[in-house]
Amino acid sequence: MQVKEFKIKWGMVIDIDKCTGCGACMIGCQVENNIAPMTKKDPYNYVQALTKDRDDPSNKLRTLTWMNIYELSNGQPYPNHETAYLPRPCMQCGSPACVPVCPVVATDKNEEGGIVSQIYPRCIGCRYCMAACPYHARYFNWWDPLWPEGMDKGLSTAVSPRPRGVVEKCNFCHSRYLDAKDKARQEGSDPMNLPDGAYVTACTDICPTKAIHFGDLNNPEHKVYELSRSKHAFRLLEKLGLHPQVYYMSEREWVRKQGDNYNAGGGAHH
Amino acid sequence: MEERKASKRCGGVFPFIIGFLATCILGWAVIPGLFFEKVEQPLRFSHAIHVDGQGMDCETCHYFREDGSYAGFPTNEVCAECHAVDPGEAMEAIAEAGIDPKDTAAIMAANLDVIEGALASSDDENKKAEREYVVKYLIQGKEVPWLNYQYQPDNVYFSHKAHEGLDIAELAAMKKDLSDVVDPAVFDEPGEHNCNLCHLKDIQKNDTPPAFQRNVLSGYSKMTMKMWKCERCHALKGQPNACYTCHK
Amino acid sequence: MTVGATVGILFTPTVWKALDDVSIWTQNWPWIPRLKYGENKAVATVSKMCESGCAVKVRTVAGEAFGTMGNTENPISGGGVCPLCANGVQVKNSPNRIKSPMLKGEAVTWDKAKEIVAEKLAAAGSKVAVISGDQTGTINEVFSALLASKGSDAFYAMPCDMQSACKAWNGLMGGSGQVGYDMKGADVVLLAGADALESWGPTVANMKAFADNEGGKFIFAGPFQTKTASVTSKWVPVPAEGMAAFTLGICYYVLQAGKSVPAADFDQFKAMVMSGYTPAKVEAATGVKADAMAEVAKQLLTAKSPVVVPGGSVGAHAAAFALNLLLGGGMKVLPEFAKAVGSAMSRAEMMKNDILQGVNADLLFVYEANPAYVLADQVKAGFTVAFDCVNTETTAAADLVLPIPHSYERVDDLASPYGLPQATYTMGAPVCKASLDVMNAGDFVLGLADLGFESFQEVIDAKVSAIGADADSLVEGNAFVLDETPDVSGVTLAASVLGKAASPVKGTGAVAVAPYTLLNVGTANQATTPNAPCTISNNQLVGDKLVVMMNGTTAKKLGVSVGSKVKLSGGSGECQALVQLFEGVMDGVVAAPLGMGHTTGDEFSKGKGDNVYKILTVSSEAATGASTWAGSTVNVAKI
Amino acid sequence: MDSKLFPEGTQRCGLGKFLIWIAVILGFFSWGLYAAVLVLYNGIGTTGLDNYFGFGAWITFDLAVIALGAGAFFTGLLKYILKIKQLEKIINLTVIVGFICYSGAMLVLTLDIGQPGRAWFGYWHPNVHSMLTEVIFCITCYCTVLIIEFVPLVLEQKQLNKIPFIHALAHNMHINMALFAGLGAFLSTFHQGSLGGMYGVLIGRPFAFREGFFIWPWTFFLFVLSAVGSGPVFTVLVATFMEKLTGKKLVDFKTKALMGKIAGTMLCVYMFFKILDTWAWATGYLPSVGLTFDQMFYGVAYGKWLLWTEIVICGVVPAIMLVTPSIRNRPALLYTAALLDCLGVSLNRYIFTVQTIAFPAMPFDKWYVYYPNWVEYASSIMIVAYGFLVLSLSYRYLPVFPMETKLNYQSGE
Repeated sequence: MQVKEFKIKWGMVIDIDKCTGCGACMIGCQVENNIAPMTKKDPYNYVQALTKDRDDPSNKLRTLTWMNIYELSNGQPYPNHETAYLPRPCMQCGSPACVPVCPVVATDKNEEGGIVSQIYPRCIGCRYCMAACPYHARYFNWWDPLWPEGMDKGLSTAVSPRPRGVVEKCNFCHSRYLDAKDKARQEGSDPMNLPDGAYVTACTDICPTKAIHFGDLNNPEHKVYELSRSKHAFRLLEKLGLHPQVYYMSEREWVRKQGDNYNAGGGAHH
Repeated sequence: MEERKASKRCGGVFPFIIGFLATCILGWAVIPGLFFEKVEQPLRFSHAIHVDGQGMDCETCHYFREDGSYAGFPTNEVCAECHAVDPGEAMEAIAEAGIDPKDTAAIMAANLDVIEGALASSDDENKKAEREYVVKYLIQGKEVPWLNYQYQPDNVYFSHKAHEGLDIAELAAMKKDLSDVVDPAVFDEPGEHNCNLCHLKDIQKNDTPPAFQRNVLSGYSKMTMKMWKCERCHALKGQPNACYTCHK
Repeated sequence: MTVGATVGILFTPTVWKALDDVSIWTQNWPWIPRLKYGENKAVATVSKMCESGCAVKVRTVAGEAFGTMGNTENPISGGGVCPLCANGVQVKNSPNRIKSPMLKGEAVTWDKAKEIVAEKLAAAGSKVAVISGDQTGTINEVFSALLASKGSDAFYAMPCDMQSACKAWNGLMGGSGQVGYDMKGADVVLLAGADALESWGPTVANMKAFADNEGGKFIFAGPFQTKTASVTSKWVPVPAEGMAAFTLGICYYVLQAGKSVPAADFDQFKAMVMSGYTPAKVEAATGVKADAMAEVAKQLLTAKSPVVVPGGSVGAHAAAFALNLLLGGGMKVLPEFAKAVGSAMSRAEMMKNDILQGVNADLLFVYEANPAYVLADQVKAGFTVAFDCVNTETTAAADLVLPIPHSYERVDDLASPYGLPQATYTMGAPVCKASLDVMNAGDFVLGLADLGFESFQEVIDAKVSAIGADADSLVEGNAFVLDETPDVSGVTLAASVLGKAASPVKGTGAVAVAPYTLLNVGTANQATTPNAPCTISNNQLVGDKLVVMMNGTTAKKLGVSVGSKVKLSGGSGECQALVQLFEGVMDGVVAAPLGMGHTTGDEFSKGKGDNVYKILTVSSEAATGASTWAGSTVNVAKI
Repeated sequence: MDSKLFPEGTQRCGLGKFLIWIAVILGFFSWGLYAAVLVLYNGIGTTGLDNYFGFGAWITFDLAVIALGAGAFFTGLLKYILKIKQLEKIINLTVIVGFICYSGAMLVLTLDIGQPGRAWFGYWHPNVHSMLTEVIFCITCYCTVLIIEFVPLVLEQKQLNKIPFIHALAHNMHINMALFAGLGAFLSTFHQGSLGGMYGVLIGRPFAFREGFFIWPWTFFLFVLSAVGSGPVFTVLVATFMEKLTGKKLVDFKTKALMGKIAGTMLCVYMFFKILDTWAWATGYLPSVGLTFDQMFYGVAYGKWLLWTEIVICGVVPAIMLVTPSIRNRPALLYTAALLDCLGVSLNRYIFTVQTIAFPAMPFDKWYVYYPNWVEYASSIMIVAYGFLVLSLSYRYLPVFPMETKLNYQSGE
């Protein structure tokens, strides 16, 4: 599979040694992207009332968590145990597994910046992309979104609300990119050469420990350029050859080891 | 069997043509109109009075904000710069007159000084529209629910800023290719602004806004630009047609 | 003809247009909400949903609030927001808001409410009390001034580390001002029981300090590998009740290295530590290896600017303060801001009363606190008036419920959240108009008694001018920072008290319980927010069942395994839970999350898990007399 | 009462009995319909699927019935293109079974996709790189072909066929059937293959990913082979089941054995490549991405026993049984082999659908086990009931089995 390269490559570098797994990024993400709270009853749907409740948020396989936090363990018994938290947005792979499988071009990687797009009105909800993504970054709207009474008045304009039956995923708060470009145009600067920090995602913004860094991986003036090239940086499942645009870093070797499979000691697959 | 077929054909041609023509006429001339219902704007807003009469610039109301976003319809805050009725004072006067503040018809009929004194229009017709705005929206603190002829759904991100520099004269060279997208008349007499490319032609001279034509099925405006139109122009201009160029 | 008609219609746009429009209709189902567009703004204010409060910017579109972001200019935020406040707008718009004043379940007018309270106030005499869930607001001045005008001093804070710190510093050790910790500047930070990166103190500021502290080493000591411990360089397992002894054990090495302080009782302190808290004795009492203490002490001693941040009992705080004084590092003492209301209490005075020892009054005001959830047994009152913006166990049990505006709808402030290294004042103006029939608690109280102000806004104005800050700058979201240090010369090391208080006392149950707080789950006063449930891990909640964690050895000893249903009994109650194995818990300890098991509220918190406060044991610490939950134990039975 | 409608020279049970039978079928059907309404009205949340198992029982069911329905195209191919005369005794049944399987699969697919109203986007906005697009194209086209193949059979219904026009139409269609058989074979090959290709291209799913030839991963070819290796004997099983149900002989055993031989041969070829493929995957590909064969399996739900059952008990064993004449020619053993064969291919589809996505690619993630819930079962049963319904009606009123009169009535006389 060809790796899609762009002049600008928006990417993330997440410092696992800084992440406490507090969940602020997940909440910030839901608010930014109009993800409705998980409610059990749908008062507008009488058929719903006849059957089982909608999902419980503790069923982690039915949530809409574009940004999700995984807990890592070094597997050692007390007292040598260590934990780490790994926030998992969409990897915006250079060679995405999800894009070529979509039968209706609802997802694509064709825009400058390399963000993998997901177009909700196009998606037919076949979930093939979800089966394709090894990072579980894609989520399905199992139910219609439902905001408890009064809560739908405070919605973000960044993303259109999705109906049930379509797939969605993290898009690096993509409309913030469009906003940043507009701002650059207004200020008379080059929208295709945004300074570091002009465009960042909601999770980057809100993270209290600033564990999430965001910027153009190809631009030496952006901090992520340096960070992604640090010796502690790694990407998830590099051997599969998906070329994610999300990097992680940790000084702990056991954490880095969990980023990929090493059991057979094999090399990269190409 | 051959015979049967032949006889069937002979007997069938005429009604076939009749049916064909009937539905063709129906389908071209009548039915398309049924897809749309006409909805009037909530107020009779006259661009002509504001632009010609008061000498206002387009940018007074339709301007770019500091963040590069576009203030499409003006808010009460902008309107109130000229239509200077203090909502607090007005409400007090309404209370004094013993009128229910929600009963806009009664307020308009009451000819309250605090409102009448602030009306800028001279003739009755315009005064009526202005009064309606003040009473129904301004003093109630409610924004006017203008209908957008160029309505786009939530999944579309349109940047006025990115299209700000479009030059009608330059685009005139692509007039032919764009004939399905832009009314060719726009190129004949290029105005000062490029708004005519997508918006109602010469809206600044309009006195009574035309009705909004709402599609009864989709709810979109008749003038809602289809995706292929956007794509056509982007392709001609060498602009990206990536999904995320316009969708959110 | 039909055939012709069919073919004919296909030659017109009718069918195709209809098809297209129908597909567009499926893309815009009428029951999916539409967005409202307009100018995007970010308005600075404060959010008081977490205990210390966050400095935030509320994002609005066309004037309607929709999201919360950090405030880069304000040192309390540094750009970050805690998971609770991040969901602030959603709580503001929640159907769980209280919509109008309620008298025993019936809606009443504000006038009627005021009449009733005035009557009760007159009848109660000095038997009036206040419980405030607000640790930082000037609203406390208004409430305490009301108490003062009635001749009462019954002001209670909800149990918190700030209270322990106040009792240790201002009480036992005779200090003035407020203790703070420079975690950003320190090169070694020992978090002795303070889970500073997840719930303790000004969490977001701590996290920012942690992020900015390049090369600094953080060490966490506690019974359980908290989220804080997942990023610190080291976790030293120390039981909660042994924290003071552990700290004195480190003092031993520090004293041995020749450190001293010019405190009046230094010699007594030294003698007490050198004899009573030798590493061997501490190891015997707490189970913490002497080597581990020596290692921590070594790092503190070699550091240029070390700081010890305590959490837990008053004794643990006093021990940490003594250690900090010996080390002379990043512990700061902050001056208290000038009062706006003359007759109000000082912060130390407000922290004096111990709510765990019980409250009994004829008339009780509860402000944004949830004592009915945390301290069901301790609080009694003839007539309870609860101020809150959402329904809680406390509002459900109160006689009169008075809805107040949400943080984003009112004027409020944050005066020096406990733990910050500098005295910091932040003010918040309303971002949006209140949509419900609410009234600021300050305005209501000021209407009850003549405290010299007409409205709470005036109080805030007076506060701003009293502390000498610039109101305009505050409105923009900037903090006012006072860089002074009060005189600490008279401070003692509380040697006589500490010697007794630090000796660990544990309950008699089978295992110790390590309660912990996660901000996405909620706090004592703030229940889980609408978007938070999907962020809560299965290590805290599975379905509606609380999850408690223990290590494999403990599980084996108790005869339980992953997924076992157990009953934990301790204190005056019991909890049901599922067992999860987690090797980051000390032997003989079970870690249980606080903040669940609500019986009132919305579906995001009500009936989720169980209330761990029920199984905590309140004990009175030797010598200091302060109440503590440390040393709580439970019996575990498989069900 | 309806005896005038029966095929020429046959006897059928009384209408009352038949109606009771139909009512039972409709009972099951209605239960499934209720489930389907829940899915369409409330959303797919009513099923046991989740974000880890976006594919589950439905897709497995689809893939299995499509593989088993492969009897239609392959038998058609052999009969019309390769002119194996004997097969005309069972060709009608293969067409009906194929039609049921494909139309049923399409019904399930409309439930399975979240936005059934947009199903046609596959044509309007196709992504030519997607195996699923190929599936959508081929499955709809082939379903149309099957309808065209089914129509003459309907037209041959005794009463309908009396109308001269219909008679002629049926005749003409029959003449051109070779064309449709060819088209069907082409479409169906690609579509069986692209179903396999769907999994083989999953670069992020080491359990399924395969190298391949040109744009087609090896699974493409394996799926085609396994389908033709099992489809024919599924038809045999259906015929035998109908015989047991009706108490009549419908297809002579010789034809059945021939079908068994055909399937057996294909199955042998399939098993050869399947074992080769599994070997290469386990020793070549997996180590290259840092994985081991053992890691691909988990507990009982996704244990190695599944693979061994598929390859040995339901693969090699029936293959040997079917190609060995002495075994194949004994009815009980033929049916046993056919059953194992069909189970094997269904198991293969299940493993490729579910275990592929159950394997946690991220090392820190864990295995989850997927259980379909009643909604998925009920809607699948609805399709089975639909199949029973179509078969029952066809058997009662259409001349499905050309040998029926000869086998049951004439020989007895």
